[in-house]
Amino acid sequence: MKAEELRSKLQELQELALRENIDIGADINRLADKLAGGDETAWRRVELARHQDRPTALQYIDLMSDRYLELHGDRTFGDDPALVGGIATIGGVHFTFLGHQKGHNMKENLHRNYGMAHPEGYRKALRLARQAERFRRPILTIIDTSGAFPGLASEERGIGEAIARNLREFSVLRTPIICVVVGEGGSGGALGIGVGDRVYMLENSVYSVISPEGFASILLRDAKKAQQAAGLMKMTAPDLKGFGIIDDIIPEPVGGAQSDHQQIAGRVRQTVLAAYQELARKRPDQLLRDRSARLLSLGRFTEKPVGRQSSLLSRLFGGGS
Amino acid sequence: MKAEELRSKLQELQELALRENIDIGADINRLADKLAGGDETAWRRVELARHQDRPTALQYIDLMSDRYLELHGDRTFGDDPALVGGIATIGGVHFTFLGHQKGHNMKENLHRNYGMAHPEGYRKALRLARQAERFRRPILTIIDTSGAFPGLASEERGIGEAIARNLREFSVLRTPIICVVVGEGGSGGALGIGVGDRVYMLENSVYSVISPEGFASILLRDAKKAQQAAGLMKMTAPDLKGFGIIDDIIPEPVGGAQSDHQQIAGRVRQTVLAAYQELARKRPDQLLRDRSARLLSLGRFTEKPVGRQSSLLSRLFGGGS
Amino acid sequence: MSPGRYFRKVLRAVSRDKMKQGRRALRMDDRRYVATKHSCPSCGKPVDDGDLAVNLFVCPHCGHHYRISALERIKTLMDGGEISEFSADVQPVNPIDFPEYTEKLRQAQEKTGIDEAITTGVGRIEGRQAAFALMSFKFLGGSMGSVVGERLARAMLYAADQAMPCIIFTASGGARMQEGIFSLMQMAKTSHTAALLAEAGQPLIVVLTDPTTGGVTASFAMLGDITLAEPNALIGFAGPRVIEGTIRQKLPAGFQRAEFQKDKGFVDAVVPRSELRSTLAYLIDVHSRGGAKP
Amino acid sequence: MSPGRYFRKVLRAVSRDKMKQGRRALRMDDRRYVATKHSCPSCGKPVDDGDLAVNLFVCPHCGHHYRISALERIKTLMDGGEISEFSADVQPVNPIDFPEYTEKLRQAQEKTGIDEAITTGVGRIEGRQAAFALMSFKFLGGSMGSVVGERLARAMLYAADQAMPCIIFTASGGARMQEGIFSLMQMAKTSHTAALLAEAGQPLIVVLTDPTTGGVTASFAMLGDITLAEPNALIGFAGPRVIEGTIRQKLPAGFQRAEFQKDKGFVDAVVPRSELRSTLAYLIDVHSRGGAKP
Ligand SMILES: [Zn+2]
Ligand SMILES: [Zn+2]
Repeated sequence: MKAEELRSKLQELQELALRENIDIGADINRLADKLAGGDETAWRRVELARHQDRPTALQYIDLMSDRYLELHGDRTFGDDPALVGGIATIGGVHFTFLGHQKGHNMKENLHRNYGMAHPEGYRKALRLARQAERFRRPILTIIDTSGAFPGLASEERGIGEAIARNLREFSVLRTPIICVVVGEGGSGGALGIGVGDRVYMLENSVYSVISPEGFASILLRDAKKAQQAAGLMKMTAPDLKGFGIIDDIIPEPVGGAQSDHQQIAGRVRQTVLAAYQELARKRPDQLLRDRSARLLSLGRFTEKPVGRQSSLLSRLFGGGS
Repeated sequence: MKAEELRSKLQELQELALRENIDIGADINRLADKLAGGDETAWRRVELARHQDRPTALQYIDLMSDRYLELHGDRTFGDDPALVGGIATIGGVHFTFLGHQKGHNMKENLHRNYGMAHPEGYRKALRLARQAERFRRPILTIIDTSGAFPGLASEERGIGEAIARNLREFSVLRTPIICVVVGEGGSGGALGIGVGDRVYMLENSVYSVISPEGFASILLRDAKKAQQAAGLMKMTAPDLKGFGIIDDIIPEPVGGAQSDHQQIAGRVRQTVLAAYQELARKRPDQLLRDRSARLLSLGRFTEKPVGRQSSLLSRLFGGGS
Repeated sequence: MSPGRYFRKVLRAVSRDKMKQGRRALRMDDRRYVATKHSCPSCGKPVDDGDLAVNLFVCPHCGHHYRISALERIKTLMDGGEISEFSADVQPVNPIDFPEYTEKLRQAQEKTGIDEAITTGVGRIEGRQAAFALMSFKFLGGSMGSVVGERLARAMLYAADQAMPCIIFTASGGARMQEGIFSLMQMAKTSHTAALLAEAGQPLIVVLTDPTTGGVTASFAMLGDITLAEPNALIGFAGPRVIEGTIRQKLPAGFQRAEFQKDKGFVDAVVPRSELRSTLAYLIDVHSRGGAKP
Repeated sequence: MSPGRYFRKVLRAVSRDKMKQGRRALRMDDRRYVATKHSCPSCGKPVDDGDLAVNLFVCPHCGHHYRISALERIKTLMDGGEISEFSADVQPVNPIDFPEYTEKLRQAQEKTGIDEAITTGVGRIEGRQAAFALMSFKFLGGSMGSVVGERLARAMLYAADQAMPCIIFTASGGARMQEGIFSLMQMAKTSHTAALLAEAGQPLIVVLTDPTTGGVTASFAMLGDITLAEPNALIGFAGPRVIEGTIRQKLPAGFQRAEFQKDKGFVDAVVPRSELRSTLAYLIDVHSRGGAKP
């Protein structure tokens, strides 16, 4: 009850700040988190991440770039509207962009299959990523999917193979790769364009091995316990930052990214360009070595005789996670 | 009439030679050619090249190799039974083999689509060829198709793109490629696994830009003039040897390859191993330079001011064709 | 694809070749366009020949993109309406002694006012330089023989050597059958030079125009790093009639058209003629100096 | 794929690691196989437990390939029925503090007699050496968590460093969800080591066994240079029930089975267990010493 009251006050404050154009969004969101507590916070973010007014991949590209050209097709089977790609010039830098594309309404979502890609989407992504490598363009990926499409055709054409090949190839592409989770980072479908040198999450985005609903139905044996699952899964941006899986969190405007497309696109643009400046300074071998270290360090386990947590990384590069 | 009589005499001679196991096949065939004259010779060879008892690709592999393993699939869409591939150990050398696969009867041909491949066949070939390059296996291709399949699905999945990509990639693969036209070498469908360092034709095989029937219907405006077309097109092994397009002709047993599978497979094996020994001595850069020269030299034209036939090749490598 | 350094020698040799290639400025003789009227082949409405040229050979009523020759393409696409042509000396012979081929070539040259099914040279779009290869369907159906292959090969190698993109406009019914096996082999030759261009780090940009079929589709036409197409262009390996012969039924509407090929994954973008200059200029920019500089 | 030379450092480091990895001989305790009978889960006919082990865990009546654990695989596949195990010290923790996960792990270890869903080591087949990674479906559904990822990564890097093939037998329901985002990230980690193995010129040979689904299918399982499958093995990304939930109808018979996946282009060959040793031995031979010597 008390939480409910506080939240309504916060809502008023947010609206006021929005009207007066005062940027207190991140603070308000943090405050809201504290008031809400674990599961509820996580679930609120799941809902925001899925908000149908959030900017989509192509909107980000349009808002961020001076000019862009969408490129189509996997050169084998088809063109997947759920996973878009092309060339975008952002701050004078030519990027190859890739992104899951959702719609804002039923009609768009039917065309975009709710951002759930088929194998040809991932194969288009790989084609364009290799092209980027060949012409030394950095790659920007915009992640926003509940997962790869789990349908008949998707399986028949090897959705597993398509994602797997991307994971392998992106891990050794000789060009900087910057990934931004802008909404839902769902499972292998998200990771299929999610291997890179820098990974960012928007403040209210989520990233997880399975949807909270799927998690609930399998591990909690009750699909309706999704809210509880969201908390247990540790899928919010602060969770992943804490785990060392992502590099940083991009704060959203008051109320969430949907409330000010221009502003959030500007912040993403700034983050991406800053990351690119950093990565562009590295020689390709160094870039790959660092990416390799990042990937080899993923995972938490123990090595019994030594009695401490350890990973390949610590022995390889002298670092540790 | 006189030709008819002579031919029947020749037939008797051939059968005798076969019974007595005397190898006079090549001589008899040459004699038959001389007696028959242009068009008729060419057409006789078209018929022999299409003979349904000729050994198929997998039969050649089986007869030539100590052990082999067929490998399936393009890792994208499907497995094409009309274009087979795998690993074969021939004379102690591990080859990657590729070949158009026809059947000997209606049932087999339905399964094999009469050796007319779909895009996934060419994509399987490219996958295996790249694997060969990675593991430094030489490649042996066995060409035997009237052409790529001209159907709806084949077009939808980009048969043109599939062949084109093979032409480009095979032209720069860092491993020796040996091609043998064993029956029909039909159009782009044949060429799709026909770019290599050595190209051989069996004595009674043919190789052409289009089938004689297609040629007749388009250029002679009468599909029934296929026999005449076969002569005009200059599609026999001696024609192509004369043009400098192929390296050598592998003589067939008396009556044609179908009359002694063991013998013709032995000759192909011998030719392939000898070619491999030669190519294996070249450093990869030399191999590629020679293949490049071969490809750049294809074509006949004039350069007016100089008043002589010329090609890129002559200016590039000091050679000429 | 890693052919190593062997291709350097190829490029150096072509570079030498360039010195004596006898380049010449090539532009269309505008006098052929007199103000007569005809019916648009798509919508049937009356169109003025003079207006058509001004309108990029696009029907002002229905947007139908007319098939145009290399000369018309040069006029409507290139800065100054001209290119500096090379390989003009490369001329056809009759390699398999095909009956009447020589005569047929002479007639085609007379009728069309161009010398072969392809025209190559260096030109500029919005100030950006590239090597161009422009096919003309009206010259023996845009068929690919030895001259088409050699000119294409030289254009790609020139672009590789001079570090500029190569932009090809396709329009072809397929192989030049009168050149027999030599016409088939041009597929291998042009695909190989596409590999050499890639090795040199320069982009191949292909613009598919109506119609592009046969051996051209199964070689360089499908090897673009970027593949554009004009609206409604027919693009396929087997022609529609051949396929109908195979399947014994009519093809669905739109089959093998540019928009269909985009859906099937083989075309990056369908670009109307009015946006071609701007799109190509952007693509040349994007691929200049090996990519990004902040 | 050309990651350059950066991976040398990785390999050198792993090589050092190998020295202290505490390898141990691992073989199955045969005493568990007492001569009791059960009904074959496929044909229902009575099968003797002892006979089954001798018959490679294939039903003598119907040819049904039983799901087997790493220990049973070692017994039936490897020379001497043993491998020299490495990475045994790598043990699971509870990275996202998931309720009861630690307890669940302990129970699984007790129940199955193996310590994790994967077992790795060096072994021989017909005298040929390779690095092996063998998954056990009965250990928490063969789910991939941090330990599975790390052991796989080390096996592949070891093979790369020691110049031998890496052979993986898959069997998994997918990600170890109790490890949250860490389980997802094992897909990236293992796919990356597959790239490093490829860079080192050593083959990855994958044998898909029943069932292989989820994150394992969307990573190393589909990255074999050679991909074999046991007859009738279920292989897919989404499980059958998930797909049925999506399409709201029953799946066709044979969907996602090994033979289906071969037809769809994702499996090189379906190999019965009785031919596995001979086939793998040939494949190790073929890929030895960087290929052909006349
Ligand atoms: Zn019109
Ligand atoms: Zn049974």
